[in-house]
Amino acid sequence: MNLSGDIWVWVAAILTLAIMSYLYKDNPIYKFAEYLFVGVASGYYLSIYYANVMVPNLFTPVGDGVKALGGGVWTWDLWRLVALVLGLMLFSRLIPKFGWPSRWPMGLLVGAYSGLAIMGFAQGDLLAQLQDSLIPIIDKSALSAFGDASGMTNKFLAFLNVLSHPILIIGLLSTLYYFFFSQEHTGVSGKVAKVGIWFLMISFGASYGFTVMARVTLALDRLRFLFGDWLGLNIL
Amino acid sequence: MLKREVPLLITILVGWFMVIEYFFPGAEKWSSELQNWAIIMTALASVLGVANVARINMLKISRKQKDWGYSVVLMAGMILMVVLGTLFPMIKSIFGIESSWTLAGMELSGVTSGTWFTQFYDSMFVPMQGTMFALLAFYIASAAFRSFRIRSVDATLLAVAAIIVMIGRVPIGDVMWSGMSGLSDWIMNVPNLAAKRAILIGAALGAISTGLKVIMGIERNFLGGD
Amino acid sequence: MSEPTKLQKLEKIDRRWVFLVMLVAVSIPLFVSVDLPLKVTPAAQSFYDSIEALQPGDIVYYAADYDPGSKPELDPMLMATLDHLCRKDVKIVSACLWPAAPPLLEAGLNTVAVEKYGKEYGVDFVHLGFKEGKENVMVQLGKSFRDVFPQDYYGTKVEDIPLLAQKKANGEWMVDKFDDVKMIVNISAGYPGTKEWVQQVRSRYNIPIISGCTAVSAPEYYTYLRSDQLSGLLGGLSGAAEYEDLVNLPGFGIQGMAAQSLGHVAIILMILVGNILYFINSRK
Amino acid sequence: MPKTLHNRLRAFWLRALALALGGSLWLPVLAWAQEDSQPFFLVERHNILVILVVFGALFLFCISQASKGKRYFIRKIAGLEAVEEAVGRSTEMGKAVLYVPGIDDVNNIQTIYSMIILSHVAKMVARYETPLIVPICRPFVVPLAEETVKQSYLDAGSPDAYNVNDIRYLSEEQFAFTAGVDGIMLREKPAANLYLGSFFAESLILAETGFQTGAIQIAGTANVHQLPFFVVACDYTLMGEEFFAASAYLSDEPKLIGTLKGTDYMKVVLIAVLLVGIALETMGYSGLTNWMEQR
Repeated sequence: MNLSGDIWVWVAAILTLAIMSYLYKDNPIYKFAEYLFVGVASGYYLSIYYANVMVPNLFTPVGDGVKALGGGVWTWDLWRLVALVLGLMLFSRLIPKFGWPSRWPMGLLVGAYSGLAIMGFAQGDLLAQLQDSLIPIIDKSALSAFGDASGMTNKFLAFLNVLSHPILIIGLLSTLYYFFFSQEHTGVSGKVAKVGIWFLMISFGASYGFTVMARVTLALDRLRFLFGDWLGLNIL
Repeated sequence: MLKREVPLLITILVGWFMVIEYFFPGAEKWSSELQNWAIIMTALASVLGVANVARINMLKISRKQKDWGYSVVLMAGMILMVVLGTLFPMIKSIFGIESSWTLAGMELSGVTSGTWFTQFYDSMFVPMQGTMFALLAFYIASAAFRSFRIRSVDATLLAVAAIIVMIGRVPIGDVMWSGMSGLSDWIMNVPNLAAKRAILIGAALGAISTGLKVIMGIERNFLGGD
Repeated sequence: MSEPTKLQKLEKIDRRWVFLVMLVAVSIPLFVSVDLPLKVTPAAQSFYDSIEALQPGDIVYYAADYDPGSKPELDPMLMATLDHLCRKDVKIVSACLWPAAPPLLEAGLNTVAVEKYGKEYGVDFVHLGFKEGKENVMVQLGKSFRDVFPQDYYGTKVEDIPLLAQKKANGEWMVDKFDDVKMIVNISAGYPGTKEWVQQVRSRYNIPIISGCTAVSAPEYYTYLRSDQLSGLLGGLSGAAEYEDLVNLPGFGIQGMAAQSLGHVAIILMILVGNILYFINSRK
Repeated sequence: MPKTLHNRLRAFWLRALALALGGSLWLPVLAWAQEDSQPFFLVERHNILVILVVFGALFLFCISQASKGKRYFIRKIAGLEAVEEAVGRSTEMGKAVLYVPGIDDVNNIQTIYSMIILSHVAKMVARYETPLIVPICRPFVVPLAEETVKQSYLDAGSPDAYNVNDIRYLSEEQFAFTAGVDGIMLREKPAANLYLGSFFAESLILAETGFQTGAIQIAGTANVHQLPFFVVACDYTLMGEEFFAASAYLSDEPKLIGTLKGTDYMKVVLIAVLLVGIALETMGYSGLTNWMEQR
């Protein structure tokens, strides 16, 4: 064991333990850390917005524009002032009963993001995914790969690949049908919807597995920090 | 008029402009300026969020509400970071100060590496946010043990897929059976993909219709009541 | 109601005991060396191939969109990709759409580009910092980098950064939009991230994108990989490990795989034991 | 129909769409006209335009039909029956109903839709005089939830049953909010937990605690990545679009029903395109696939 001598490692370790103490139960030490975190994070965000957005995209261009205006030239830079005024109107939301000026900038932002979202979803998800789903039922390359595969395991996996195209098509159509609300799920329609649910469940299982992976990684990292960086234990 | 029609008109005009710009390259110069505005305004909206946190906690402190002591901690953390990251750089740029202000070998003003600001980020922000999300590993374990109940065919499919993927994505899977990673990869690429694609297409239709409603002025909930 | 049996009590056990079991399961492999073979999946292979196909002098746009909450998953990818890019002598224009990302990116660039490869800031790589605006910024970057980022992370004007200040014969900037770069490398923890890059930029500016993402978002991105909207995908720590193996740089990804394996096994056992108890108890 | 701004707008868009449909016939002419010059319109992107126009036409048509009073059929969503059952059981047991409308702000459409279901639930509990608890994560959602619940109690004829303390603002911080809701579940032991809205990592913590208290749990969210956790620990889950459909089903708003119907018709179109395209590909023709290529 080789305890760290770095004061900053100690700060980080104590805060880590403070947050972890919540696993035992909610307690004042956890609460202290939690509020400290929100405070530090808020201050951090504000500073980054100032340094990385306000200064380069607003103050500097407007400053340049004002200088140019002093020389008698109107530049595009000064149009940024409109953004500033609209942006400040957002703050009217903080005053109860006098929130309406914030609707102007909200309108602009919602409009801009809606317009972008329409195009993004239409080209990126709708059309592209549709196009990629137009596949032949029989995948010839998978068939020949199945013929070439040797050994039980490889043969099995190659066989699964032969089934890929039909399963993809059935899965896609039945799941799409499950989310079709104009028909009661009875009889044949109910059976198709049921197949759709099965596909949904498998995909949720896949997501579950991946989420477990993500969370375990995060825990692992904190343990490595505590055991390795702080306590100085001999870990891998 | 100012409260309803103008914001609606702004939404409709800006929204359509962003759509049209995709097809008509001539609109590019104008849309650029609009997007620059949006960047500044979104940043200000985020500042509004921070201001709101500050406001709520200041109220809590001044009214000595329950747990106001923690609000003092929160405000102290926030002010510390704002002074280092915003106030000092502001003072420097207003008075044109070029020299560095150091304390214990680290720069006091600014947000880049080698500053006190980044040191606090590294030893407070990083471990605390990291640990908060790390707690989820433990919750997922207890959820797996105490509430993951395989009561139906549906739940069985979910559980089997989850288990294959969990084993197949880490090296131990192939140690157990050499086809495990291949099988989990197949699940990801075929049945999982089929369902995810259907969800994606459905969600895209939903998002497009919501967007169209907004820029056609049919959906106005986001503007709030009267 | 009758007194609960031992098994019934076990099923409703205080969750802190489960936490403890999990803690032990993930800790053991940190102290005991286990060597497990690693198999590379096609998704990670295509990620590697995409970078491998770049030529010295090519430029990539490097989008680091994450925060400390997913640092353990994505930092290994950041380190390994930067290393691979520097090794290939590819020039890097990097920026972030998540406010908490710039210091993480900066640390990666300093460790890999500067200290390991001796690359020069402003010539071989540049860190443009953070910009708010999400999809807006993505679309705008396709038209002009300098319009969105008039200054870099350090406050230097882009005109004073050699990599971005060169002009072509016809007076246009050499490096100013997605047309001028070969590929977008995205390290993504959620929104805005890979999904939005694909939706807004992939076909609008016809540029290939590769993504290293958190395991939570990976299952959805397999659809983009299949439709060629992504040219490569690393999902979570196991994706990082595979890539580390490909570029021959064992790091946290590979080291973590043993503990990761045991963590997964622990969760699976909990699901199984929980259900067996439930099954037995509900029969009584 | 009254000449409100709303109605005039809709009439305008309908006409504009008709014009766009007709106008797209001129695309080849446009392509020929601008062959050598700087393009005015990017003709190669017309495939996206066609899809958008078809979709827009379908759902505008449905909205305008619905607002003229046409009753569209929407299948009964199984999750909604489960909600009624859960509220019923709470009443029998004399325990509260817990309704969590997600942790996102008002700008998330899921939060707005959640309010529609909340209003439905509030009307039910008002009738039975069952206590209702609504924990809230975002300050701006508080007035929205208060209005919704108050109005529902009024509509149900028992405005006195409304209690301001039912709507509880807990914390804006994700995990602090989660801890707060957990506390409510453990202390007040509601018999029905409804999680309907936009949820993130807290989903599994909430669902697990609720499972342990033995409550009936119903969840609904369009955040697909959280669905696995709800599915395994809840008695019923409204998955993705089902959540939106459920709120459209409950609301009498032609806007919502029309949208749902338009989306449904678009799905028929898409399934047809898929079937045709797959058949063509199987026979070795790639014309349709190539038309969808994006540039």
